[in-house]
Amino acid sequence: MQKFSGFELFRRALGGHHGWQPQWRTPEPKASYDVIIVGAGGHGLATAYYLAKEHGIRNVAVIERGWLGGGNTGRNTTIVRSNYLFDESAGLYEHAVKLWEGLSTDLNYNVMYSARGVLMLAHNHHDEISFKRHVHSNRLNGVDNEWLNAEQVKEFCPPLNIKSMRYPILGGALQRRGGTARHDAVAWGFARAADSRGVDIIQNCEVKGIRRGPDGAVEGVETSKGFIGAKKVGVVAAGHTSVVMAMAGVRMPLESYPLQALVSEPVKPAFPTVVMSNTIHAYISQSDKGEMVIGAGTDAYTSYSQRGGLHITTHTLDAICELVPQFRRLRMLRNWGGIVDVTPDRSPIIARTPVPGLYVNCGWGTGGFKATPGSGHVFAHTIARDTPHAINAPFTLERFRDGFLIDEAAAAAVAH
Amino acid sequence: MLERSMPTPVAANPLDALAASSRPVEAARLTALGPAARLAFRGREAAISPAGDAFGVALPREACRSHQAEGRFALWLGPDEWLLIVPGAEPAPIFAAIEAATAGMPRSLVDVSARSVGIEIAGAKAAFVLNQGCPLDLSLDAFPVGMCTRTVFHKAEIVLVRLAPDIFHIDVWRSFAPYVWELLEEGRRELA
Amino acid sequence: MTNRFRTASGGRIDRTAPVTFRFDGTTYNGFKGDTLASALIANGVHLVGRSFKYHRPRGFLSAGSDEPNALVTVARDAARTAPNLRATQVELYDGLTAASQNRWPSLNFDAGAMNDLFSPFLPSGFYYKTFMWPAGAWKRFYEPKIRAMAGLGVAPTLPDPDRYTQNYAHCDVLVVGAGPAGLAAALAAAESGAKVILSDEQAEFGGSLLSETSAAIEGKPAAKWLAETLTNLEARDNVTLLTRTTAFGYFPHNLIALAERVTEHLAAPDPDLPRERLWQVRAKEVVLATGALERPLVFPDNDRPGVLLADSGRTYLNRYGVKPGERAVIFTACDAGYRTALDLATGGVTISAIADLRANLDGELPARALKAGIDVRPATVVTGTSGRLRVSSADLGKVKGGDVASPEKVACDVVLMSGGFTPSVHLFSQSRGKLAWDAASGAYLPGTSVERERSAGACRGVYGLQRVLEDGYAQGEAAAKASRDFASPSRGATPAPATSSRAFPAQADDLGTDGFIGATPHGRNPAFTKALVDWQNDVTSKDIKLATREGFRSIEHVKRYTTTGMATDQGKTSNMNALGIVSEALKEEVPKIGLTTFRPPFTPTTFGIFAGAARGDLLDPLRKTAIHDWAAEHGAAFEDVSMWKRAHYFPKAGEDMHAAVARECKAVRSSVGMFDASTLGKIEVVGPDAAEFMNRIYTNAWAKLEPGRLRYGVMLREDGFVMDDGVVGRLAADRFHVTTTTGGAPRVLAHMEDYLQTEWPDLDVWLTSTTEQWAVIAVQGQNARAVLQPLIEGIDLSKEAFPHMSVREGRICGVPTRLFSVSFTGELGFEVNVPAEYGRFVWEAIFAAGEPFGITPYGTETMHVLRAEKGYIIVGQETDGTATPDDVNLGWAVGKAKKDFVGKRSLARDSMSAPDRKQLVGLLTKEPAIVLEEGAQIVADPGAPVPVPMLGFVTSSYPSATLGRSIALAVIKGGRARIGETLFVAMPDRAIEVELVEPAFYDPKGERLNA
Amino acid sequence: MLIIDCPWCGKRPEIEFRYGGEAHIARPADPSALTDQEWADFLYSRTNPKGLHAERWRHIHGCGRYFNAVRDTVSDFFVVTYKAGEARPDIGGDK
Repeated sequence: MQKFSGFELFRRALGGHHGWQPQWRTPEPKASYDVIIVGAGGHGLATAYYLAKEHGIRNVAVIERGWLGGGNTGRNTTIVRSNYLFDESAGLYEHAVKLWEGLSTDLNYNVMYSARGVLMLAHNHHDEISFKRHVHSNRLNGVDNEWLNAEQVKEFCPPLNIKSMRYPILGGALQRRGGTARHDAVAWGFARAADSRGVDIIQNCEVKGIRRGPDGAVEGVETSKGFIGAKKVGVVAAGHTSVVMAMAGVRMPLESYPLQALVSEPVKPAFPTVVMSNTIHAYISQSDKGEMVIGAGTDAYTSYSQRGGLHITTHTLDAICELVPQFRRLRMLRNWGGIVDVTPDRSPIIARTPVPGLYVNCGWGTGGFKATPGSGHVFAHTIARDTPHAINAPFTLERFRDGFLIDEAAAAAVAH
Repeated sequence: MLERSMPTPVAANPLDALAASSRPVEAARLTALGPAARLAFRGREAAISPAGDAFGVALPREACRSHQAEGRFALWLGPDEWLLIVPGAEPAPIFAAIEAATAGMPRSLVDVSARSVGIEIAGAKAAFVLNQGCPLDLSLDAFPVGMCTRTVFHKAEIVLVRLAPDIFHIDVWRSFAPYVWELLEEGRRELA
Repeated sequence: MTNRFRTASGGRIDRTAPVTFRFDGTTYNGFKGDTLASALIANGVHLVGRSFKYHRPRGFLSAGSDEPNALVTVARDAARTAPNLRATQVELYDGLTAASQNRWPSLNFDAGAMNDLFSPFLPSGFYYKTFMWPAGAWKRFYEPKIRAMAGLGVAPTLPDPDRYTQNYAHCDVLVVGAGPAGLAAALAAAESGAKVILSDEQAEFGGSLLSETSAAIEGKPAAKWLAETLTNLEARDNVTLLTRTTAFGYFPHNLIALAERVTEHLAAPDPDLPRERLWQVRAKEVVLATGALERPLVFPDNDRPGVLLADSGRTYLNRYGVKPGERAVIFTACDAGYRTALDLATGGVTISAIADLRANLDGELPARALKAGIDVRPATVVTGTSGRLRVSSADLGKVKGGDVASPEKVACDVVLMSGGFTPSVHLFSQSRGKLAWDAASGAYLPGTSVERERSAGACRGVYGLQRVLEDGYAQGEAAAKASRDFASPSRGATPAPATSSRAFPAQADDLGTDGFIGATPHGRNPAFTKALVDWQNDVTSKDIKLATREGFRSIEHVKRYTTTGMATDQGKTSNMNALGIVSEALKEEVPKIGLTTFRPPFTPTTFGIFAGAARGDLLDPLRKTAIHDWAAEHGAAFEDVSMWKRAHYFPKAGEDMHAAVARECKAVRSSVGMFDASTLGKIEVVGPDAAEFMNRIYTNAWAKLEPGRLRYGVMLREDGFVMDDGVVGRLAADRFHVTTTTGGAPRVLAHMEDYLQTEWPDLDVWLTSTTEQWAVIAVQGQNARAVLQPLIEGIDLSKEAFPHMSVREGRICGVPTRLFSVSFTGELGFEVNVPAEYGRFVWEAIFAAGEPFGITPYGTETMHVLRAEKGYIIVGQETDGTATPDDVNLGWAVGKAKKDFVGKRSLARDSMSAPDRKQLVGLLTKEPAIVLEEGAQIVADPGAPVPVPMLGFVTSSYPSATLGRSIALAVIKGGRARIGETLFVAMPDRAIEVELVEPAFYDPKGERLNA
Repeated sequence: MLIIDCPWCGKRPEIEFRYGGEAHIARPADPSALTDQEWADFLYSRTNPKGLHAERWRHIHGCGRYFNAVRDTVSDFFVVTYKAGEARPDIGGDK
């Protein structure tokens, strides 16, 4: 792999930058692979990378219907945090944050992980109890998260309007190690690193079917480029997981919803951190380029259309303008939608399936980006060893049958 | 004895203060309406016409239409749901009459007189102002006189009735009324 | 300063209305009708900005919404400041104050221009390749630097005082764009009686006609035809005309979003007017008449101030009466360049030369140029330009085969370029219509439709004034007809070819469809040239070629890697050229490269119009009870509970919450207090099958509950977890008065309706929300009966006649009431339900009647403390959506004998009765003064290494004035079996010793209830 | 904002409605007779098709009725809406 560094950049500049090689190949599929990953998003590419890097499995193909990183990886608001309530979730997301912290160096690709802090706002007594419960539980789990009172919130994020609003801010939970990363760089960095370890990334190749042998085990996948054999298949298709899994006859506890996001025109630095308010549905941070990156809630209905309703955007922006009234004169530059796959407990599934040789990594809902390296890391382990890593062991399909849900949202449920 | 020692009950309207300080806008006149008897009637087929007879106004069977007679209004809100409104009346006797007339029949009658308050918006620009928060097509062909329906105004649910080409009646739950009123004021500000 | 470049006459500006304005501190003059851009050019100002990355000096590229360079900040005052506005769209008004952006210390001398020298080291994507060492330096050093360099204008720092509004509108035919095609379409639809809305982003209707001086329509000069057509449309009441209104988004089912700028062009706006308005138009049919955008040519130094689009130069001259310069070089790949040259020559501008990329010039316009004696050079390119802050010369070189002969320097102060026109298909693409590549005109055109729309004129590749007018009229007629057959917003069919029933004889220059995409040849060493593709983002042809070398083959990848097309103009001027360069680099046909998706908004759109009136207290409905104002008048502090404001506590002078709550609690325990419980949800369940329905929805059994009695009910979700609870009264065999939690009310009603309508439609029972019908006044304490007795008519309050957990109907203070004998405090208590309109009246009467007993109003905090002393749970505080009834000691409320109820099956799963489930217990701190923190975690061994095993957490915790110590409730793994044990609450600084006890701290036998 | 054709009130904007998830998943008559897996399938398994989807909507800010609809989840256009209790029209797509 051609090294990336300031020195190399300087050296190649003298050659008019003609010396740069492709960051990944454009191979034709082989007849068969040890492992096929369906879906070249961040999670899928990370899975392939760790299969090659940590499990010595290099005869791997990542198959992508469109272009790599073109799904939710390239459409999300890039928030990274790990201050989850339950031990299971905290373990999973903290595992990811630890990988984020060294990822640029590990991949030799600047993914611009920026630990600018993630601040979750409390607007009522219920939020306050819920966040304090998170803070205490996170501390005991070794996850950084601290409670700020209203004044400290204002001090940490001066642009916020904490008092003269409909739902005054009582305080907030701050994870200083949380932040953002450059979404495209994550996909490209994993792709480049996986490719350099022999992984074939096959773009513009749609999976049409999953072939199973007489014993029911996976034999490979039918694609728009023909049949490709594989001993093991890992499905990492986000919003399309139900569709792909149906090809193997597996019915999933998933629903796919449109999720919209938008950015403002770029402005000079005006917002220092990541702010989330679940109570009024507002998520905002400022990108390195200067755009305000804003996330909305999902639309109400399942859809694969990758677009949603204007009323969702208006609701998001009335909340943003209430939190930061001086941004009312900023202008929306781009508004787009993705497809998020949601499980009944809003926690992911990273597991084996009833079909031998078939594995699935899905159900990340609106929060998958933050887990990208951790998700790929434990999913690679699950595929390589045919048994889950301790970290993803609780995130099975069976938990829904047995009632061992990991329901962060319900735990934060607003009531009374 | 008890009556003498007791002040007479005073009914309050959540819009009293707002209406008092409202500025006149001819193109969209706002009025906070007084108390009314309101009954929610639900029931199966058998109970529908007896209920109408007892109320004195046949319950409309056509979707989203209202009937009125001698100041009594029957609003179709759903296939088995009507809102009966009699401005300025006491609910008890009306309730008793309908209950008696439909005794033993599969139906539900509930007094909701105090649940909501009425607002009238009238004038050439009434529909324009309503359309700042109501997503329905309020042109006369799409929303004719006599049409009624539950719908939304900004983030509040309302019952909207067109009494005349430029007169609308809004029935809105009590605690939402100030919100609706203030947004109507906001909406007609540019017409002042 | 004088308007040196203003023509003596002509243009659509109002020369009788001079206007003064300021730009970067200098005062200039212009006229009403000018844009900031035209007025600056009139004053000879071309340098208006610095580029994003290299801070290269920049002038105007265009005259419209496609402008990538001329971004300015316009400030009416400190709060009314808007960055990144296009000078080409900013209408001039007297006193307008604008400033350039992204430069320091000044526009003429910008330190950031250093970047230009280092540009060889800053190719596209350079930041992905470096700044990785040393670890941590990215966040601490590199990123802050990059952020400071990035960004365009400065965000406002004060809340925007202006108002924004929104309108829903419906029409038969929405016509987007009021150029010739749009005007003709609107005319056709209007004449056929359709309800029409016509919108255009500009201050004036007319589009390209506004720049016409020689064209004629139906025998009249274009301007006259335009004026007459507008008068005609204005006279019709089935037509709504919206100028300054940008159709920025095409949403599902023909919902088109328009942004109208209402006051932005006014010197002193009326405060009653909104600054901008969002129109949400639901159209049966849409006609897109959005025209075409002129394409720049990609040649070295094509970004020097003074280099602009040919047709824009013509617009400045013909529409604004401004000469873009005095000596012009034209670089063109189509006849548009000639049309501009001829008009400029007429306007007194010297045309030094026309360089035409094309070898053979057989068109009529080139012929006229030659006839006019203009130096026309076929097969010639511009290979570079000179001049520091303004172009001073252009190098013209002949193209021979593949390479370019050594160029000749031609002096000029303006270079006008034209690469042809790109149909503006943004909205069509937003509607999810499929674009089709048209090799003949080298453009993407509307192909298969999805929504009910059709395109007209240049935006679908139809050129030539007469053809455009007739196409517009035809599409307008077809749209009107289709709107008459409108059934539903179903998927639209791709419109069949339509022919106009009316002819529009017109005379105008015909430009044909020649053009060029990609980078023009220049024969120079690429290392030392910059040929801009995306002006604003500083993306050059080199950058795009580098991306393809690095394996970025999909256009989406190229776009994201180089950022071409991602600036605030969203690639209006750059996308096609980028495609051309990629296709050449990869030796692939353009259609094979793909096309990036067009996303809303069409042009940047103010956040404020999305929020509209939803600000401050109008963000969400702010719900107040009938008693709210009384509480406010008596000094209550309030808390937000869902949309309600609830009285939290009633501090007296000098009291903090702690003191107030202690006093309120004492009053209830020792005498009597009153509490506003009006926000509790209420549902009336009525009908012959009411009891059966209650049986299926609640865990409890209801059949045996007698009329006149109350019962505490628990409701589960189908997954077996506690959803809500509340007291239910049976008023008659077929009538239940159900109460729910405050926040749960809408959820519970929807949950009940769902089962009733879709699972059990056979049940004769109906649900009516009565939350707002009743004001609820809780009167609690040993003197409650004494306080109420004198006010009540028709109800015997004696405990024999009216035992605990009963309901009676009667009157209080002459008002009908449903009186509950119920307690959430553990004291003798009543809840007085009265029609909400009498809520305050009755409250005040009870308050007066209670005075002899020192009756004390209390708020939600005291209510919480009192119920906690009794161990009563609050759903949402002791439960969190993962609790079963048994977890919170409500097993007794589950009707074991019942065959089924919602949630029963889920409770049967092993996991729901696992011994280590978290169970409700009481906690007493060893140190009575310590009040635990709600949410704090409970552990067995605080010394254990991280991750420390957690057993549960504190759900409620208060100082109890009654007990003279702190109390707490908690849920703890296997808690019930651990009662009597000592555990620890782990705090950051210490571990607090706690004893697990039964969750009932006060009057555990409940004797006080029946006092 | 979609336009939804309420079988009772006609075409109305989406914000008057509440989405109700996949349609025709009837609550078992005797839940106690089901295995845990069967019960979990009822509670959680969804078709989630890319294409025609039979789903429930409630005109909550209108007539209040639940009804069913078949919608193409790729284009978000409705094929048909029908009253609760009526069988799903046979127009292909996932069942």
